[in-house]
Amino acid sequence: MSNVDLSVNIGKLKLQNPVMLASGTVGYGNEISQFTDLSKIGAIITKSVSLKPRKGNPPQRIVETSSGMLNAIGLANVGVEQFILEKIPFLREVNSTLICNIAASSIEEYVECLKILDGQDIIKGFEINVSCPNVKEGGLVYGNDVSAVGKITEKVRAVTDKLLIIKLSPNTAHVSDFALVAKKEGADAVSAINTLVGTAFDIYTRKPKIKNITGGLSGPAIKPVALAKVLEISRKVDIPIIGIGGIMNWQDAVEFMICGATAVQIGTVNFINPNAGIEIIQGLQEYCTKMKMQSISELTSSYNLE
Amino acid sequence: MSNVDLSVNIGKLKLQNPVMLASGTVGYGNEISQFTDLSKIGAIITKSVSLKPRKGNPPQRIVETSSGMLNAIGLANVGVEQFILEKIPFLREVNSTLICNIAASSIEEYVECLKILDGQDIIKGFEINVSCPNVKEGGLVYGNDVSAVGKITEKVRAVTDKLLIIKLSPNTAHVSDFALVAKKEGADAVSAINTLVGTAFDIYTRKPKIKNITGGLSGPAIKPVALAKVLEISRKVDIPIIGIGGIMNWQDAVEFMICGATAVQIGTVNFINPNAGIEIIQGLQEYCTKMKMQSISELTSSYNLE
Amino acid sequence: MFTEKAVVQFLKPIEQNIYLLKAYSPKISQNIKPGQFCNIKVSDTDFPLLRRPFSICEAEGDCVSFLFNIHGIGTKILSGKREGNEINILGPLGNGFNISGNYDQAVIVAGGLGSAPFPYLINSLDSSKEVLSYVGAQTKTDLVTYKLKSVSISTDDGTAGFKGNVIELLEKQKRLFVKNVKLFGCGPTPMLKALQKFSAENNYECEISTECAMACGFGICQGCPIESTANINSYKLVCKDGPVFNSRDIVL
Amino acid sequence: MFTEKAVVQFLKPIEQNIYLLKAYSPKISQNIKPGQFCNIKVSDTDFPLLRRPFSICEAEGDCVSFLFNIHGIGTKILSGKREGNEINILGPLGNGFNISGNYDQAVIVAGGLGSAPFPYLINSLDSSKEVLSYVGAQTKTDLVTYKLKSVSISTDDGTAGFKGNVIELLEKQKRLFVKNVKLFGCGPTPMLKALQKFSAENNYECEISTECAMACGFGICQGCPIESTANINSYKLVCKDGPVFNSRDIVL
Ligand SMILES: Cc1cc2nc3c(=O)[nH]c(=O)nc-3n(C[C@H](O)[C@H](O)[C@H](O)COP(=O)(O)OP(=O)(O)OC[C@H]3O[C@@H](n4cnc5c(N)ncnc54)[C@H](O)[C@@H]3O)c2cc1C
Ligand SMILES: Cc1cc2nc3c(=O)[nH]c(=O)nc-3n(C[C@H](O)[C@H](O)[C@H](O)COP(=O)(O)OP(=O)(O)OC[C@H]3O[C@@H](n4cnc5c(N)ncnc54)[C@H](O)[C@@H]3O)c2cc1C
Ligand SMILES: Cc1cc2nc3c(=O)[nH]c(=O)nc-3n(C[C@H](O)[C@H](O)[C@H](O)COP(=O)(O)O)c2cc1C
Ligand SMILES: Cc1cc2nc3c(=O)[nH]c(=O)nc-3n(C[C@H](O)[C@H](O)[C@H](O)COP(=O)(O)O)c2cc1C
Ligand code: FES
Ligand code: FES
Repeated sequence: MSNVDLSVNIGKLKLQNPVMLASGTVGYGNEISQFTDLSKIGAIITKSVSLKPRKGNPPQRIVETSSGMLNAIGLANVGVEQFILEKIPFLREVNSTLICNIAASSIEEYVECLKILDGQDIIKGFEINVSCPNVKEGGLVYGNDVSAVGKITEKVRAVTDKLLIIKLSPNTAHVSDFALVAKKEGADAVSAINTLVGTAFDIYTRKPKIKNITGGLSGPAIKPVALAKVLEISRKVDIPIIGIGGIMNWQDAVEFMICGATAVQIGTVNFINPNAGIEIIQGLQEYCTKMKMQSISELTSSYNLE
Repeated sequence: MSNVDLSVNIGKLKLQNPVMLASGTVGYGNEISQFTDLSKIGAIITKSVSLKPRKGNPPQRIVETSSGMLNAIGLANVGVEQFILEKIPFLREVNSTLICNIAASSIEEYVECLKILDGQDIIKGFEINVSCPNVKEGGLVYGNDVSAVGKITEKVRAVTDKLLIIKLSPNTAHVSDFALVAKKEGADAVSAINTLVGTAFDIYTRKPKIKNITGGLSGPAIKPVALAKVLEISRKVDIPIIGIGGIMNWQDAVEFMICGATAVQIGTVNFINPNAGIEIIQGLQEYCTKMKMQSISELTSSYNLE
Repeated sequence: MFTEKAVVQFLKPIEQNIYLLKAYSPKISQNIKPGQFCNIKVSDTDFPLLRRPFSICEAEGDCVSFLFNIHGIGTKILSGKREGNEINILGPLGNGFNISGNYDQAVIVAGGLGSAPFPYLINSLDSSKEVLSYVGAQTKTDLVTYKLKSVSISTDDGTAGFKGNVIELLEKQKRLFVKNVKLFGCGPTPMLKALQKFSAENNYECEISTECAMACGFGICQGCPIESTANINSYKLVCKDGPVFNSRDIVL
Repeated sequence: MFTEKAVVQFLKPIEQNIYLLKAYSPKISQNIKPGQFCNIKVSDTDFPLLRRPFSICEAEGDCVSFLFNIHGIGTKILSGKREGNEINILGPLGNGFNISGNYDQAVIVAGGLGSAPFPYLINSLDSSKEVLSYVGAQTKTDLVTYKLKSVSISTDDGTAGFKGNVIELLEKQKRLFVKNVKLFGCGPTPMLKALQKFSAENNYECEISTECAMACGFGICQGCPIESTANINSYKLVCKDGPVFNSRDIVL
């Protein structure tokens, strides 16, 4: 055993390590727990939960692209009530830090969801999804509008003292403007990035390959874009950043931390290697040992731009 | 020989086929002409030319990513004067349709360049690069600002009657706003997309892999994003679109045309297969024959969204 | 469910363009049931990114076999594997066929590569059950009858067997079916739809194995919804609740 | 310049981790000169996306050979090629060594895999010229002396030959050099810098082969700039104006 300190602090929450499983790529923990030891993961972010159950988009929902994939799940989820009844009991057993991701079609709905969930002691924080590209209402309509993101942050901040993370969209010109307003309105951290809007068409039927027409692009294809967004926020705004986008291995995780991330989330890779989180944590540990670092938090924003 | 009509019209310019070679990926034609028959290509777009010569960015300028590459060439070019003296004579010999791409750091510089070049009969049109992510002045500063793009379009339109194409940046929330203003101010067409801002870091030195820190992402990784931008413009603005981004083969070209492109440009693929343009033209011809199309222009915006 | 690095034992073409791949994968082999599937990573790079789902075709001792054709890049890469190469297999996945129960006759209905799951199914049935196999394809060269029993054939173009689709063939032959027959179907969606209708009209027990694009294969991405008859307010997942469903339970 | 689908004749390790790949590529073989290079597509998918540049190591009859080590994913895939596999080669690229001229002694200076271009160079020299080879590496197992002549060795850690770097070794041995010697260098940039200084101080003719990241390899992407001494207002391109330069002409 090495004695590198892998723990990181995001706002008032201390995580045992900086590797989280991203919203929508880990369900509510039960299936993936057959492949990986969730108690060793930094944190689990739930699939976006909304006030009422959502059926989600009709098939086809996913399509592979070069080193990436498009998805338009459409925030299919069981709704807050069922979430509490059916999903929380298992997540309690898992003994991992739980962060609940919230999606909504109106500011009121965000607030309502948070009020219902805030009393759940197992939920250690909230990630507010203002950036889903795959639903008509809410989602990107908010994610592209600085004042809407400010308003949402302000209102949800008022109803919870728990860790509050705003999940930012990459489909904007200046992601740092959104990070800045989130900080101003009291968010503890931002996560970046959600998926990029993309599409794919069948050249014989001329129909979109995804029923929703467009979907969100994730996976290694988007890593350079995600890294640039994290670096932009890091250089302009003083707020903890959770880096997301195309992380496949520990090297990618290190790259995000160097560019400014305090912690990272892994998404698409879970589909391919459901034990990736644990492998990344091991890799980070070995890297820190090799680089003679006491604590992994030294990595954050340690970029050398000369 | 089949009798499919591959020709397309962009504004008042008729191209023998819809396949163009993208700016910055074909130099000024001489090197690539050893691998491919440029006279058979729809059009060649020159590397961005600026008023004065530019040395470009110091090395390292490029780095490979998953199914993509980052570049930060920094608009290295010989300047308009040398361009006319040294490059135009060869381009004249090639007997291909020539479109000159212009980059500048101020509106005056765009206008100045166009004035100098407009008299060159071999130049059949101009593509205005308002979207280069790799230079400090001009480039994205304009590309992200709807009113600046409107102003530039207005001013350059005033000095040329030739085909005027505005090349749009994908690094914005709503690319169609930019297409709309370009149309309003008299552009004949828009091309979409230029590269996405991205970066990559060395995890041992913690330095950016590209000296310029960020670069522009191109190649198949960005195809889904580029397609979605073309589709967005096509659904919202009535202007000819030239589709660009990650096209590797004729199937990709067809996909762009279905999503709204009148013609396409190929960039990164030229580095890997310098004869790709000709192969794509052949593929388009066979596709049209198979699909019993008289004219390839039937493909444009033929998407079936039900 | 496991991920297992499996060593390829052999890859051989069993028909023009159709391959059988056998790999050493003891954990999966010992736990997998007919109708379940595996999600295979065909390369160890980011390209192609996602795993590819394949039905279990045979599970013998410590080895599993898959039957596939070249469809796109993933199956092309897979078809280039040689003895000794490694592939990463994730499985067993999904719910397989319910082979126990009170029926005397098992009727296999397969379209094209839909034959893939049936060698293992047939092998797993208790010997008292009679097996009849109906295999359809567009044309003769697409027929896959590998290790099926009592095979009747149909082709759309009439190049082999009955001219027409496999459900039309079933219709003509249903006089051979005993009362407590059970149908097991796998193939393209239009075939499955017709089979669903056929079994409903004749009141036959019928299980069908469905297909759709998948990312994870085990329930975490929600990428594989299928409409269920029981609840119109939520989808079932092909990978987790299927791929085999009772034909009454889903809307195709 | 051509693109040629070349069939691999063999791939063999010549040292631990160092491979020689020979491919049938008649057009390129018959047109390539020592010091030129080829840009090789190691897979026929989008991954890895770009070609990989390799110096010509030997050109015999209709075949070309390349010497390489496993660096990252591209060279790893290349090292998995077998007889009969196809690779796509683009070449000949760049300017090679100027081997004609009035010198009596050719001194090869190679660091690590910098030895790659020299078998072909040595083979192409007219026989009147004496050849001395100086090969350096960090440690013994990194030394590459394949088909070099009159080899002297240095290692940084002293595990073989002179302990120190190869330029320090040159310095000690320069008494062996005739007056109209010509140096040919290839290796890591720090070595080339030291060689540049050494040849300037001693007023030796010296050509060096440089390396940098490349996209196209033939002058269309502007991805491979190198500072020249002649004109500070523009860069030269490693792929087109190099990779071999007179050591006086560039700033490393
Ligand atoms: C439960 C299940 C069992 C299957 N069993 C078999 C089998 O035993 N033998 C066999 O040959 N095929 C089987 N398939 C289909 C097989 O998964 C596809 O043929 C394969 O994924 C195609 O991959 P590709 O890279 O060659 O094609 P591409 O077209 O390049 O694939 C691109 C993407 O589309 C997906 N895709 C393409 N076609 C299908 C399809 N028909 N079903 C699901 N995803 C698809 C791929 O997974 C990939 O993400 C099964 C599919 C499922 C869902
Ligand atoms: C003119 C020239 C001649 C060369 N000759 C040889 C040779 O004979 N034998 C040999 O083993 N190597 C040679 N190299 C280096 C060789 O090109 C790299 O080792 C190879 O590209 C690494 O690819 P990879 O995918 O294994 O590594 P990765 O690190 O995965 O490659 C990632 C990217 O970086 C680029 N890259 C990485 N290292 C280098 C490098 N040192 N130089 C240029 N690009 C690099 C790759 O081309 C690729 O785009 C030469 C390079 C040049 C420019
Ligand atoms: C299938 C799928 C479903 C997703 N669902 C959600 C979601 O419900 N809420 C959310 O905030 N992000 C969602 N995301 C986005 C991911 O959390 C993550 O931001 C994105 O995939 C980029 O990371 P990656 O490249 O590692 O996958 C989803 C992503 C995928 C691929
Ligand atoms: C090396 C390189 C240099 C480029 N230089 C220019 C340029 O000078 N002007 C310009 O408008 N676009 C430039 N581009 C952008 C391309 O024209 C094109 O928009 C982009 O690469 C996306 O297409 P692709 O994915 O087919 O490469 C450059 C792209 C690359 C890769
Ligand atoms: S494929 Fe991921 S949930 Fe079914
Ligand atoms: S590598 Fe493209 S110009 Fe040199």
